[in-house]
Amino acid sequence: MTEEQQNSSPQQEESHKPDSTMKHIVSFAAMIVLTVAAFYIVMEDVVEPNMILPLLLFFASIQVVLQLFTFMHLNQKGTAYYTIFIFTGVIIAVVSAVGIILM
Amino acid sequence: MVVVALFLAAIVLGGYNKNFLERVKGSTVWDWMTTVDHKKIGIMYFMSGIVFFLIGGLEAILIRLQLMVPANDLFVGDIYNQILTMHGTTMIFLAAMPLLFGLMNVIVPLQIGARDVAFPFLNSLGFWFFTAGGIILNLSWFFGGAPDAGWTSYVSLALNEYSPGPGVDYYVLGLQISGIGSLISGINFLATIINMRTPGMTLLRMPLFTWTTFVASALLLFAMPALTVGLLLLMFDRLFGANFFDYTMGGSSVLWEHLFWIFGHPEVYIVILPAFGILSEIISTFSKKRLFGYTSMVFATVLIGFLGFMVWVHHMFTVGLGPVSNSIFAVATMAIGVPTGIKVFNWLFTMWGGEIRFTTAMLWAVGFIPTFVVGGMTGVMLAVPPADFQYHDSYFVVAHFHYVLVGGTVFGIFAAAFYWWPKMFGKMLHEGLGKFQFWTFFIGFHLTFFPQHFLGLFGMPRRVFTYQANVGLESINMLSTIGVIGMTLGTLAFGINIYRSLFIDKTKAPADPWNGRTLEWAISSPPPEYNFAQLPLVRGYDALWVEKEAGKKELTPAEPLGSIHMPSSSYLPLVMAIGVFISGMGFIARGDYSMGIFGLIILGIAMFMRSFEVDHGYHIEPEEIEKDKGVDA
Amino acid sequence: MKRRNIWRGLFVFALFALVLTGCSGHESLNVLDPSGSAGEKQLDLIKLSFLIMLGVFAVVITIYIYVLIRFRKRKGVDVMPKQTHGNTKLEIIWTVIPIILLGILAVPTVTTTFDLTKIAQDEEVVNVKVTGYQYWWEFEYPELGIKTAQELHIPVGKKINFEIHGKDVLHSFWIPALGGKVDVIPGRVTNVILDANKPGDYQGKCAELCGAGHALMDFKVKAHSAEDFDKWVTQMQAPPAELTTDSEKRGEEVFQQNCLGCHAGINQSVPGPDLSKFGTRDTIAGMLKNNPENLKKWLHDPQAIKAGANMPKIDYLEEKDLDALVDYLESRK
Amino acid sequence: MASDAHTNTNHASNHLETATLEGKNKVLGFWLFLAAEVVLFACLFGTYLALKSQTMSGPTSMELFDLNLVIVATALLLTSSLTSVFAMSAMNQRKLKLMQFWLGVTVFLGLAFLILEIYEFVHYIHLGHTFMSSAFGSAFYALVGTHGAHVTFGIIWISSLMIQAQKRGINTDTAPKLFVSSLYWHFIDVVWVFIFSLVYLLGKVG
Ligand code: HEA
Ligand code: HEA
Ligand SMILES: [Cu+2]
Repeated sequence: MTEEQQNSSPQQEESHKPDSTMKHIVSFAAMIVLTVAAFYIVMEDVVEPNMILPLLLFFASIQVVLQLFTFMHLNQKGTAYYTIFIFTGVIIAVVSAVGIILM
Repeated sequence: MVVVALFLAAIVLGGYNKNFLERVKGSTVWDWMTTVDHKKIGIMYFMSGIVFFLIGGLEAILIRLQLMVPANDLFVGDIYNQILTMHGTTMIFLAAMPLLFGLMNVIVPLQIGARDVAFPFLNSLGFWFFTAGGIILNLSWFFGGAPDAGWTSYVSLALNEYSPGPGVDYYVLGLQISGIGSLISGINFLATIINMRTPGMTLLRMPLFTWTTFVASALLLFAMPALTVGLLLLMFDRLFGANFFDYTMGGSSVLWEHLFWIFGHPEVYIVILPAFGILSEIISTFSKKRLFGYTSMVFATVLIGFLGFMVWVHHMFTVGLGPVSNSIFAVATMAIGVPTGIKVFNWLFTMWGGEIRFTTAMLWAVGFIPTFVVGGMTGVMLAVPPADFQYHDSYFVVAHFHYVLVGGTVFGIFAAAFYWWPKMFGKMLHEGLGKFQFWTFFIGFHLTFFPQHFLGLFGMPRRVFTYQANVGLESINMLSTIGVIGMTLGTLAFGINIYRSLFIDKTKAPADPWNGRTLEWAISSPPPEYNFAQLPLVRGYDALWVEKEAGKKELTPAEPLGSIHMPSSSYLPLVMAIGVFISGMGFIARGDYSMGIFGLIILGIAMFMRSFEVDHGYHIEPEEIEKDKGVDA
Repeated sequence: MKRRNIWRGLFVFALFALVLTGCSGHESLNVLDPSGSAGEKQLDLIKLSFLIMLGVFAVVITIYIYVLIRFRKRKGVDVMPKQTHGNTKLEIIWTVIPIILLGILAVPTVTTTFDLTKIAQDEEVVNVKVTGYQYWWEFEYPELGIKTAQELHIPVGKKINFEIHGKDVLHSFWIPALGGKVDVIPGRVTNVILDANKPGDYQGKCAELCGAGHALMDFKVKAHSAEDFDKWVTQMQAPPAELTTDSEKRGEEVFQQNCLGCHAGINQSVPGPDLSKFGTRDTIAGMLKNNPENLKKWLHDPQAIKAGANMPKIDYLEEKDLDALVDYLESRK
Repeated sequence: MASDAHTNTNHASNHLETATLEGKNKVLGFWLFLAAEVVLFACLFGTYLALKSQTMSGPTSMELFDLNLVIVATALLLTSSLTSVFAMSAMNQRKLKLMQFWLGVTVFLGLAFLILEIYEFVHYIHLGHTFMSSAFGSAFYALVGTHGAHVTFGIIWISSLMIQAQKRGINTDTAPKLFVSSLYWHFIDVVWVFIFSLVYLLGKVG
């Protein structure tokens, strides 16, 4: 096919070498930490109430990025289209959801 | 449906045997119903679109008849509301969209030099889902009454309490099912355009129709889910006692408006963008000139698509969301005028310095430009919130959207029909009849809808079945109804034209009747099932024109002649569609929903069968291809 | 080609010009001939946006006509046009000019959008609570203790602050001659500020599809001079007129037996309009001229007059009782 | 694109799922589908957040939600996301048994999550928080229930793919299916992250 990105050359397998397993575990650990942090700020009442929502959204967003780029392999070559479409979707989703909630 | 009926009939008559099965499998009907060939699916989309256009048009005629004179009592109250709801719903979802999908299906793979679409099976599934949904919607006339809450189906009017009949259930389930079909088609087009282009067909060499299909499909992808959610919630409210929209239980009717318009506004661009693409192709071809400002056209298309998601609140200016929201969305809406303007001027300057041939296709394109511009202008006027407080839900809006929907989308579709008919059917449409159709429809159109601007400004709300005498509305309404005669004549001429071309005219269309510029004109009309014997190598924008300028007769192949892999046809999409059809009707019938669940089980089984099926398709060998070529030459 | 397009251009222009000067359309519901300040502001924007659009359209149509005439294929001549790619300068021009034009439109748009929601501090306002029902309107003047239906009375020159409530489905409150509309949304309160600058009768409409009777959900707006308005207020505030004839007395009984369930007028939750001053109204159900004959017709079969109306048919009364009921209602002043 | 497209088992490539054009199409198509799902869930989230205070006379989110339960559910689903990645690694190393093992663990964790969710729903219904009790109830079950339906579908899907893989092995036909099912599973996890953040945690702070 014509598109450069689609021709993922056979030799970029970082994600499946043993050290990529390591990477997965590290990012998993990060997700656990973020999750725990989210629960912590809510259950333990350590931050100002109006900071909770922004923080929750922040933690969740990092988790999403981790999932997308490590577990779902968007960090690899040949995924430009996936990334473009997912993030366009995210922008539209955010605009729509915020619209619905605020109005 | 026909096949199922045939089966049943055969069983009843005791004639069910192997022989019969063989005969059915060999029949043309079976061939079409199980086909995964994008060209055949395209033709089926197009033809069902025409049928639904006639039904929607008939409903329009009834609307205009009722409104011809004040205090008319032809269709009063609920009946009128049913007609108007079905008119809008049918025209948008069952006429405009499938007509465009049909064209996209046939043409886009050819334009990008592909043998097939990315998901032939899903393509067929999308078509049959759409058909199932369309049939469900129209069955409402015969079983319990059509939906009557407008094509926007605003709650709480659409809730059980105020629409107790099954009408709105038909709307909810019919649209849900055909909507899933559209979403599937959208994904198919996107994947096809991304993955299936022939060597050399880079993104910035794609014809504009392909580009607009791409962007429109992306809009489908992101807009359809909002409708899906809206319809799901409405179904929960109506069938399962949920309270999303019932304010006495904390629900909100504004929520429905948001969900509907988050879908609804992109939807109008879904139906206009492909028309823009069609226009770009036709104007360029019949001006014998390269499209002016190709890159900015592409850019404008993408921008319109993106902005399309940021403006939905302009349908809700009168909801009282406050001046801040209204202002933001007003400015965003106006902004869309800029990329659209870029398109209009690029068309004009494509013709500038060209050699314009007024074929029927070109006439439609030429008629499109001023008509659509008027519609766009009234659009910008509507985008001014204080002024919209006056226009909203008046006939001014009706005039606006018919100028863009009929003057834009429908004119574009007619243009495309004349332009691509030879490629789709291997026959030509009659130019004289076509010109007759153009002039009657064009004049009738303006006569009908231009005066409606004034109806609105003189205080006539839309969706009313009657109006008062002596307040200055009679003569305008009469004029508006008279115009429909023109459109009816034109449509009838089109019907005759189709009949003539398919059943009477025996001459075959040449491969390239219009001195075309893009790849679809490089192969025979209609194309063989594998499209291209050898995938072409594309060496520039207007791929065929580039070769013509280089003095070549044929495209440069990008691969040696070899055996071609084809997907095998499948009856499963049809079975799945029958499953959802039964399910939809079951839920509409309410009761214990056993039929609804039964339908879903059919769907589930078919999905399993598909998942476990090992389908390697089949191959067409070079010898056969050579033979085809021989016949054609 | 040529002739038609020129003619169409002219036609468009002539018609719009005609209309903008307010030559046609009925004054009681003409958006182009407003009788209130909100409507005037809105008309200004309509005119401004229309003029800008007309300018753009003129440019487009000029190029269009020129191109179609100048570059059409001539018989026997076969030229190969130059395959131009584009022209950056031109493309910038037709990107920038529309942006500027839209800017010119956007500024007054935004200011007016905010203006329309404002009332000056020292301005005297009349508050009216509007409630939309399938398919009729209720108007309540909380400060004046008046409640009426189908007919809205307002004083000329004062801002009227409408507070709009809904009980069943969406409606939209629209008085074309006074200004733009606002939706009636059950569960939310919406607002619109209008005024009339000259006395007269205007038409009100429901502008949001609300069911079978939507087309007939009209109401009347009567703008009075200050004195006339005060007169009307006094009349409305006065206790109902005495019953004078026997027939009226009998009518009251009939009313109490048959109609009170819905038309109690006091109880909020009942679905019918308040009829305690029915005799003062110009219209029945907002659409029929108010006279005994029409009233009988209405009572006999409301749905024949207003499709989908929720009032039951009062066709079971004896002729005498019906007449009495009509007498009673018409005497409610 | 010619005949070799679907039979080509390019052993040099470890990316079995995109080794053929069909595979590439499938993965691309599935990403597109996920992009649509993003908007779908956004609308459900919007609906929920717009209606969450409309509890009528029923219990509020503050009174209802039990965070300990949510912690367990979250742990289950997050872990299953990891095991699903392991399964894909195994697949790309052509280790059928290992892959089946990890897929099995994934399905098992998914099932456990589902059971927990059903338990939670039953509990709420006893407290008077039902689909029909208020707009809040409707919106809550619509959002969390749609997620639950996705989990259910994922479990069925992955299980049936395990059967296929057992029968036919790992090849260019089964690999793309397995791969997209794992994408789906990760997506479900992503949605859950927002559910526990915006529904449960936010529901606790009011
Ligand atoms: C094909 C369908 C289609 C298209 C393309 C459009 C295009 C536009 N529409 Fe329209 N619209 C509808 C279909 C469509 N609409 C429908 C169906 C409804 C009613 C739904 C219902 O309620 O039932 C509706 C309703 C509608 C409303 C709500 C009215 C109301 O209910 O109160 C508004 C308000 O802003 C609006 C605005 C616009 C604008 C600004 C554009 C713009 O995209 C137009 C852009 C085009 C131009 C501006 C012309 C060309 C440009 C130039 C020549 C350059 C120079 C221009 C400038 C300087 C401005 N539309
Ligand atoms: C693509 C979309 C589309 C198209 C093409 C049309 C086409 C037409 N529409 Fe449409 N219309 C809508 C979309 C469309 N409309 C929508 C969305 C609404 C809003 C609905 C709502 O408010 O909810 C609407 C509403 C609407 C109204 C307002 C109703 C109201 O508010 O009360 C009117 C009134 O004049 C009208 C008229 C027409 C006419 C005369 C045509 C003509 O152009 C039609 C021309 C076609 C024909 C004349 C067909 C000819 C038929 C035959 C030749 C024979 C048929 C025979 C058989 C079936 C066997 N339409
Ligand atoms: Cu819009």
